[in-house]
Amino acid sequence: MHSSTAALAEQFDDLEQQHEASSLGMWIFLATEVMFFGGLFTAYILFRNFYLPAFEAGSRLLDVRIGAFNTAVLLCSSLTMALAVRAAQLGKKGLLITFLLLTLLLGMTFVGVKLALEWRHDYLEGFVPGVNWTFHGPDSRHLELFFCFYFFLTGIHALHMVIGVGILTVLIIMAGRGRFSPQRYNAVEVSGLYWHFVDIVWIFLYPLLYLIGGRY
Amino acid sequence: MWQGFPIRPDQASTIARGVDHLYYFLTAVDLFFTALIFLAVFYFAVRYRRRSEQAQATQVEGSLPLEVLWTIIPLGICAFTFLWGSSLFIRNSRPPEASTEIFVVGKQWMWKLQHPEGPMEINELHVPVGRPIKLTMTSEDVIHNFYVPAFRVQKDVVPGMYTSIWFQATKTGRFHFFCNQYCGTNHAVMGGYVIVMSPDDYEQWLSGGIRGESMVSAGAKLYEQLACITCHGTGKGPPFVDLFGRPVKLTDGTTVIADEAYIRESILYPSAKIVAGYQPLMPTYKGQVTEEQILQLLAYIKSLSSGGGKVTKQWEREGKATR
Amino acid sequence: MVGHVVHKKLYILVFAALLALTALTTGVAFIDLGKWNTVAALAIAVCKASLVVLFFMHLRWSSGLMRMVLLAAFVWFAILVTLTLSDEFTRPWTPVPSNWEAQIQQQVR
Amino acid sequence: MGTGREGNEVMGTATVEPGIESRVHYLNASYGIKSWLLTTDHKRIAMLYLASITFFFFVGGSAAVLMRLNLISPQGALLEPETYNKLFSMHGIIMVFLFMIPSIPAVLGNFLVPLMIGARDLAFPRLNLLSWYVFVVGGCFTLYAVIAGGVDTGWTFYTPLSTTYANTNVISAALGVFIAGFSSILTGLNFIVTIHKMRAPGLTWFRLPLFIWAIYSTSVIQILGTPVLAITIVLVALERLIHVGVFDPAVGGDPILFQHLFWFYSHPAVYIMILPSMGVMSELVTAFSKKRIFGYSFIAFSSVAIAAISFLVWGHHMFVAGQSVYAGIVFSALSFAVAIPSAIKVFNWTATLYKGSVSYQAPMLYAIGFIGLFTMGGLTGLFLATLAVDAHVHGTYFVVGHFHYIMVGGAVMGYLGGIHYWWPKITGRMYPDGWARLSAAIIFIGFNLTFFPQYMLGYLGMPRRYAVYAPEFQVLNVMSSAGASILGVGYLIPLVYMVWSMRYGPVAGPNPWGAKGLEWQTPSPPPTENFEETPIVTEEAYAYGSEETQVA
Repeated sequence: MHSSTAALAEQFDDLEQQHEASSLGMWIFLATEVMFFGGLFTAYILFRNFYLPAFEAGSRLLDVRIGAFNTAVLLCSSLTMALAVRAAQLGKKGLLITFLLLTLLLGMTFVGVKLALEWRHDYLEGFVPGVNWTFHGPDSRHLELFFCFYFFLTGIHALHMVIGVGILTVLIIMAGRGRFSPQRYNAVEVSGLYWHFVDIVWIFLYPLLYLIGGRY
Repeated sequence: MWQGFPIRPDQASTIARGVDHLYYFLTAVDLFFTALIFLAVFYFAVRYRRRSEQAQATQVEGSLPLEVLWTIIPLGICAFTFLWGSSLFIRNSRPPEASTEIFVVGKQWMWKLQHPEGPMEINELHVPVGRPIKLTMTSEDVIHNFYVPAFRVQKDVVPGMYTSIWFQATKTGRFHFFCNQYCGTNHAVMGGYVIVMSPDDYEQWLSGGIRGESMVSAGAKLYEQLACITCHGTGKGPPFVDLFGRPVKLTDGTTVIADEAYIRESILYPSAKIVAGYQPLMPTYKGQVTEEQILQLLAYIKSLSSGGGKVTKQWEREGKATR
Repeated sequence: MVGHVVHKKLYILVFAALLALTALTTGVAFIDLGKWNTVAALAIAVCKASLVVLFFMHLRWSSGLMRMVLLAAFVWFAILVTLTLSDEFTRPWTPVPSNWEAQIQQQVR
Repeated sequence: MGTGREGNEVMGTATVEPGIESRVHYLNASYGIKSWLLTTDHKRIAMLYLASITFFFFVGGSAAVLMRLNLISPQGALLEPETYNKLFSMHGIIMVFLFMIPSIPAVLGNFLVPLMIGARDLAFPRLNLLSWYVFVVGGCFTLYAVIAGGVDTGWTFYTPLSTTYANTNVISAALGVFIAGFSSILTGLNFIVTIHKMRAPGLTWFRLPLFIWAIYSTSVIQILGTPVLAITIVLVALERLIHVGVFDPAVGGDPILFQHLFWFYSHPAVYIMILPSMGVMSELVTAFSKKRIFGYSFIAFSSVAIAAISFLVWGHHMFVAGQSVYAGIVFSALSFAVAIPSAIKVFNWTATLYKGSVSYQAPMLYAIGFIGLFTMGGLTGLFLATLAVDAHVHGTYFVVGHFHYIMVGGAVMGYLGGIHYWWPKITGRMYPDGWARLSAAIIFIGFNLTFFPQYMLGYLGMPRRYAVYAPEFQVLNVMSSAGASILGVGYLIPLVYMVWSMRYGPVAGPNPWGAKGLEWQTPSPPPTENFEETPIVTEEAYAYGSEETQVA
């Protein structure tokens, strides 16, 4: 009883209301994220239809192995995040910290692979529009447009990952100080929602950028 | 009557009158409803003013028939206005087949206008009265807008694509045209005059001024200068005869119509679309040709076509007949 | 305690399904299905996203309100795409009224 | 709604209650700058917003005064074209993003949403404070852009002018807009969760004040529209940085796509500005005619309908932009559709006066001004939705006149009406009613003189954003500039007497207007926790003429 009153912020009447409010708040925020990425996806759909051959050629220039690997990494991190939320619900502090740490490591793996392998490779090959663009194939300007999209989409996604990593760090510190309980784990839960959403964005980016380019 | 205090610009094109009629109709609707609301508010305000602190209001919570009424009536007016406005717009959007095509290039902060027979004008456009004129427009830098209030026409002038408007002047005189899309520092002075002349005066103007060569022959000259002829005249590249306005089959199996946008793209970015049966040999001409020169090449390619180039050809026939 | 606790096994099952679908979509990309390649890739992506949303994000056990929020986001995204493309894809069309020539004659006169 | 206990004793006797300093309320609960800058009390945050947007209003307003002064003469009376362009860009950016959009939602909404629904605070008080800080940071970036030499793209940031050709501080101005957008998103999110989850017992959706319906609809637009503007702004900034991007024709990008994405937010944003004002109207019209609202559900649903349809009409900003004729027709039809719910609202407010007991204190004068000006602004919207007419007046002063009638004549009038109406609740003190009525009259007259000539200028074909203009337009421009000076005075008067009243105004009491609604059942100014105990709602909104009118 004592812990449940301490867990309740003064503007709420009960824990159920507080829990519902924080989840709803995060879902609404995710709706804004859908629209944020939505603007970019709209543009991508448009130009992909206009310049299909160039976009397919661009897609074939990406390394599908790295894409698939990173997809698996992100899905793993989603699993560990879901398990972290479960551990918080059950009040298992050690397990919570373990799963949060795993999620953090997987998230950093994703960003690391992206930076050190993919983008570095693209830079060396001269595939970075505006910064180092040396490609001289057929229809190179529409290919450049494709790579604009590639970097904007994956870049903004990676930025979300970095923010997620920051949130996870804060969560781990809070969990270490014993700030969560089965009554009060909203912060873990809504961070989980955010993390899964970033995963979902990648679930769409992977086929849109890497796969549908006539690889057969 | 309204000489000193005009309520509308000159009606100087075939389009103007129709637009004005619709405008008057809308003004009448506007005045009617404004008066209705003002009078109702005013009447209620006086009639039901609070005469003492004890005064009671009579509670009326709503009325479905009234709600339906004031939903249906605006809806009807809106539907009617929409149909009127849209049909007029569609009619005003498509130039007649027999239009004279004048090419317009906007740049910060001036207008370059070129007549098919050659004369190039800056911030001035001479046109004959009573003949449909189509302006094909593009921009060298930012988005501009070509706006002639007296003709009730305007359209944005967008870099990288062609837009067009048309008009047929109904009276002679000087009419202001403006840039109506904010385009930077000197936006406000990026305008000029359309000078509408009687056909005789126009012919005189055409022959009097410094005659450049016609768009078509300038284009033909470029065709040789830029050595287009070495490939497109020999079969190494696709030929231009009867090209404009026709479908073209590409190597990737798709088909495009050879319109202005396609030809412009093929000059500047030859590798974007490769015609089926040809090798991607052509170098880019980006940076080597100006927007005006592209328009000249376009005019030349159009002139080689019997169907799609009808606009230019017909004009040339007329032009020769009157000269 | 507040909120729904999901069994560990279910999470692992969903995760296995997600990995399998990833393998499937990657494999399909190397088979020539014509335009169906795109359809398949997007369909599988939608399946994967639904799994994440329903189980990992607990939407299955959440109130209708959260579903409404998600639905609204996708409806609004659809509005953005549809109306934008309705312009971009119809730009080359030019309207030709049926009795065009006659009307022009009338206007000219 | 409780017993109306406190409402009874003060009706018409505004000075009965002894000094408000003897009681602990949100203003005197704690002192010191820190207690304000670290507050999580929605009422104090509303005050922080009030101070910041008032500052931005007068900054943006002085830009407008300078512009109108310049346009007295066709050659431009005092400014270089560059300066003029920077002024109108600054006027637009500041007024739209830093004044209009936060005006009613962030000030009155923040103050009133919890009070009106009987809650102790918003759902996320710390997030609420964060929104204000985010807003201030956004404002600072914008001000930096202004001070560092200005930005000259207009508030619309059209590409490729903004991405390639402008030599001004586009990136910092764009960042300012981007950051201020997040503030708007967070505020909307907070309101939606609060309205869903924190209503007092018995307060069902159809018992909510219509102001809450309006704020809710506004929040939906903020949530779903603003992110698209954010990504668009990011794309513009990126394109400016790396000189290549998705709006760049050189790589096959499309500058018109920018306009689609921009207006997808920026048209609904017009409704972010006007919908809350409409909500305020419903409160004012009922309170000052002592009547229930005419057609509650029609007004409520028209707010939701406006929010939804507003997302389908953005293409009417692009009828002559090179958009396809077919899309133009679709957008024209949808634009007419959004006129209907607005018309329904105006008719219902007018009908609410019928058989009322109408009094003319200052807030009501603002309300009546709103109805008149909004009607004139809304109806001229029909001209712009009509394709053939828009093809002539698009981008002219007709458009300038139209949206100022909506945003200044409508939204600002509603904002001022709301501020006057709730001022006694906010500060516990009354302003001088005579001065307030005078300023309402001056604003109404000055406004019409400023903006009505602009309709006529527009049909005559004067393009907007012109630092110099053709001599044939001078007479109307001089009229407009004269009106602007009157309007400026009209806006300064309230600033003076409102500030004066905060210290010297007579004590107002909890319910000086004898109005209904939960916010009037708690003392003025309200205590930090809003209500001594959670109110229980048993009545519809605006239950005038029920049990308590016999008093006084």
